[in-house]
Amino acid sequence: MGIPSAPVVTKAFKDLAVLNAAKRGMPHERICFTPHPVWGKTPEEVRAYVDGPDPVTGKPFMKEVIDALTAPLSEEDKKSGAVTVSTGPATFTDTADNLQEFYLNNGYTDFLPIILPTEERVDRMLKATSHKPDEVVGKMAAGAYPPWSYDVRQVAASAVMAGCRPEYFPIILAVASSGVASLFSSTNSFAFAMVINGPIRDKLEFNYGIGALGPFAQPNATIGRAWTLLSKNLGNGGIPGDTYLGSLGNNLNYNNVVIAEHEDASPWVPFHVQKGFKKEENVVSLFRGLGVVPGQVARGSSANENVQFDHQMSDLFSTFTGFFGALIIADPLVAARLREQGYDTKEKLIDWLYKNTTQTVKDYKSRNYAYLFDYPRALRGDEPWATWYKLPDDAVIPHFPRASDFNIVVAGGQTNAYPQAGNLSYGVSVSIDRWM
Amino acid sequence: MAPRLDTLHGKTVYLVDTGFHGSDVLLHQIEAWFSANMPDTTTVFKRKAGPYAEDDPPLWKEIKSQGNAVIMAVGH
Amino acid sequence: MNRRSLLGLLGVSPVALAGVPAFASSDKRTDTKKGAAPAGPMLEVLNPRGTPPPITLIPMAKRLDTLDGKTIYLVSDGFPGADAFLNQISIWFKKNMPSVTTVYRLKAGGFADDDPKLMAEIKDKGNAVIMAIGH
Amino acid sequence: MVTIAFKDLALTNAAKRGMPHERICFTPHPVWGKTDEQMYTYLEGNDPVSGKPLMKEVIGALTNPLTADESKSGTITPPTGEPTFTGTADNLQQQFLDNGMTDFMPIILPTREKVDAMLKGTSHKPDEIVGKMTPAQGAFPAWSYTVQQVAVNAVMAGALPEHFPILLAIGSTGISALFSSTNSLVSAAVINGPIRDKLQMNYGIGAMGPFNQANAVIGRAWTLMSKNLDGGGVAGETYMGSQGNVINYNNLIIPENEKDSPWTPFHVQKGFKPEENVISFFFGFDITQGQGGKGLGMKPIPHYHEAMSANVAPFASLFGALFIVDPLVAHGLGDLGFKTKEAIADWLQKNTTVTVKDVKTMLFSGLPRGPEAASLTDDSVIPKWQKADAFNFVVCGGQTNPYHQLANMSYRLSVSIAKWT
Repeated sequence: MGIPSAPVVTKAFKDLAVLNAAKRGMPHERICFTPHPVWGKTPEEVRAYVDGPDPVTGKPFMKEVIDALTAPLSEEDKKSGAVTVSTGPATFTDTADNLQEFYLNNGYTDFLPIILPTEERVDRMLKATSHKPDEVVGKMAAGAYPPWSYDVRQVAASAVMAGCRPEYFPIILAVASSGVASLFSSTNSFAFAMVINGPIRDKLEFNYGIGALGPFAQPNATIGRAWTLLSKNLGNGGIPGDTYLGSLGNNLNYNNVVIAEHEDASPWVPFHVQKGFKKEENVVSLFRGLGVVPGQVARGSSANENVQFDHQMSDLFSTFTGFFGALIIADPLVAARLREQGYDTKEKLIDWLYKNTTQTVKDYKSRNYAYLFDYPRALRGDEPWATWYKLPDDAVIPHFPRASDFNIVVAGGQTNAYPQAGNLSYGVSVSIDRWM
Repeated sequence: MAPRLDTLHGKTVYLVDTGFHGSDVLLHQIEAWFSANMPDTTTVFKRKAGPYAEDDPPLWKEIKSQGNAVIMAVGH
Repeated sequence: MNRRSLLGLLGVSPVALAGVPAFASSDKRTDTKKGAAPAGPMLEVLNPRGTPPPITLIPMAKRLDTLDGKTIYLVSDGFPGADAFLNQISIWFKKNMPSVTTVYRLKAGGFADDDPKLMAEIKDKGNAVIMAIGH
Repeated sequence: MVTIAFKDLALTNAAKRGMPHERICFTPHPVWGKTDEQMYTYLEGNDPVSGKPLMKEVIGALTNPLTADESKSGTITPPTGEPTFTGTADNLQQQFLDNGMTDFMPIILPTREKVDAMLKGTSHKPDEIVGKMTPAQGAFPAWSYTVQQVAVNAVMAGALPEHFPILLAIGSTGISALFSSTNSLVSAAVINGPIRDKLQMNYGIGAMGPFNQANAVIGRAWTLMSKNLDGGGVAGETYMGSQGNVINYNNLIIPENEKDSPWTPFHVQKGFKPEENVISFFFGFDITQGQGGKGLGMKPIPHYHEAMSANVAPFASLFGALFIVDPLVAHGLGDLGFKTKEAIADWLQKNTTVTVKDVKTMLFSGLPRGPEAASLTDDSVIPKWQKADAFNFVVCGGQTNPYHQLANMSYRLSVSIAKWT
């Protein structure tokens, strides 16, 4: 900006702030720290932070702030130019047991056993794509950090480590090409999902039947896991306190939510076709949000012939944040029942859900994410938030800002008419065929 | 890094809230500290518009033309 | 244990269990040796399976000569839909075999628990049972 | 009579229970949600397995004379396969995967040497029986297993010998992490005591994610044990969850952040001493994050208690509510006057209410029994859970944000880990 600036950061983010300033080219940025947290503290408590010491330097906080803005710059502070970041040697040599331990201790894994990425195994993976080993696949960033780039061979190493068979490799490349990391640096513990469509589901023997989301099939398990490994190794994500800050963490980050759509048993258009692809194309679609919950618990699920899955879902969404969307994962039995009720397209159901899932402005404003994410957009004049923030407390508004926040996929083994739903937003769909 | 000021006396310091919970409370207390301890420093509190990781060009322009320094509060 | 080997042992043809196509069963994989694994030192590793209890064969109860004039208990295990379904069966009997008496009962206890009182009643008053499972 | 969706289950289960020739008649699936007319059409149609008229099959099942096979009695010992397997590392990885002995991810191959090293993690003899497990109580016969059989699974999951006593403690309870139901249920284990630090477990930033070896391998070993030690986790046979659950890969492993908690540790609430090492088990529907719900955006102090109460609205009262709260939330609740876990549990029990009418549309929620039930009308407002002990609290997290997560799960039991060292 050209104007002296003093970032004030709470102590919990010390490592992040210092490392991030360095990675962004200001290794000597003058950051002032207060105790953590300031959220939930009274003005008096916060005043004591201001009058007290900086918990990092131990010096008076306000003296640090004034020095940051007025103390003269050193030669180091004025430096410009490029610095190369090293990621270590190209290969490691040791016994299998020692290498397992080495990879784990260096943070290359999810702390579970891997297949060691020997040259031979990586080469076999590389044979499953027509793309050259040194072709750049994409760029990935761990949250606010500058992104790292990676080539086909580097993606192959993570795919081997996750336990993928070579024929899965085009899917991993497609995911990597999106640049979406499955480990996002936020104090929220975000979850990620991928939906797989097209004939590749059967060719690779994905499980979209009984236990579709669970540990019951190799492609579902290892492709989901590979996403997390490449987010760690290629995007430099997943380092707690540095590139990962989720306070509580999320179990879904191990294998991610991998959903192969049960296209044959669905009464509706497959997800990728909704997004403009042809039915015979192979596509992976990525989602991000808070997590996945079961739908059979909510209101509308009574044990009679009048099961109202539309009402049940709407009720389930009452605890969702409208900042992320709603991804409905319907068992084919649920989809068939909804079809019988008259929802002959996904769009019809989405339209009903959008119109009938509502909240009062008062409830809306009491939500954490409304203040955090929506209010700044309202300030900028973005709709519908600008209008919502002008309405009286008792006005009734949609729970989700747009009908496009709803998405529906069909998966499950038809042992029971249960849906699940993710508080997850659609991000992007990527062609898998392009990476064959 | 941008050149530093010799002093904050008589200067205008913008206090920029990035929108995380509690940032506003903290910055208002810093304002209170200035009025108690350095009353000749002018403070201007601003809530940055747009999502936290995005720039707010109108605000940056205003600060550049009317301010001398910035204290930005992130974290919660 | 592989269910095919168990059933083979018990004299049930695995063909009877040919899976619904949607089930991704590991039994399906036929290309295990594809991309032949590289030669390497041979390892001996241990079987991780626990110890299943022995199976005692239960001879099935003697069948009836006919259902005419008999009392059939229709037993629901409590899953949603079972009661309505059994009601349709009693209607079927009334229409098609009116000499059959049907008695509807909901089994007490969890779905996997026995209901000794009901079993005693059936033994005493009934001739056959139709039990509905699933939903 | 069984709906077609349960065909594999019904046939294999009848065989395992000693009636390999049981005469099972099948209807189309499902019957739930179908009208009377639709169901009658099932009866007039064919059995979808045999292709013959369904009611003819039913009558035949009850009246056709028994064959010699059907009248057989005696005992059969089911085979468990070879005690060891030999091959190259890559072939063995594939063989274990193909035989359904893994979670479809790479394992550490359980060589004699590695299993022996694991066995050094306990004073118990390799052939000592640890417990019995079944994929669903009553539905499947329980299998038993020895210390050594648990050790093989521990090696496969990537566990170290120092993790082994916790895995034996899990094994001793007989609790499967892959409970068979058409619901896709999940399991959690809360770990308390000094062992958390001794094993360098993560109860800070990212505690429930893939950031720590002990957290990861203990959770994963539980799932491998649940597949191998009781024949569980075979989709369509011993696992019937229609949609499955990602959490079943590694389960929820929650070491309590005792040092940053203002409250009594969970195991002490259950009668153990602070210095004892204890693992406590939970079971239920799922876990979700609390920051989307109402109340947290209130200023200046977030209304944590109101958010928690609002967030459990879609929960089933069949299971309880397990709150995993960041230490910042525990302190924040303290500032709001909730000085103990019991105090917040009590408030939540009284203030989390639901109408009778709503309960009647919730498949997994129930109305209170007893004399007061008679006076209830559809408009009556009742507590969602009748007892405060439906609410459980564990403090965990890295204090980067005052967030809580919440699980529709019930407490089952706590066991000492020390017994298995």
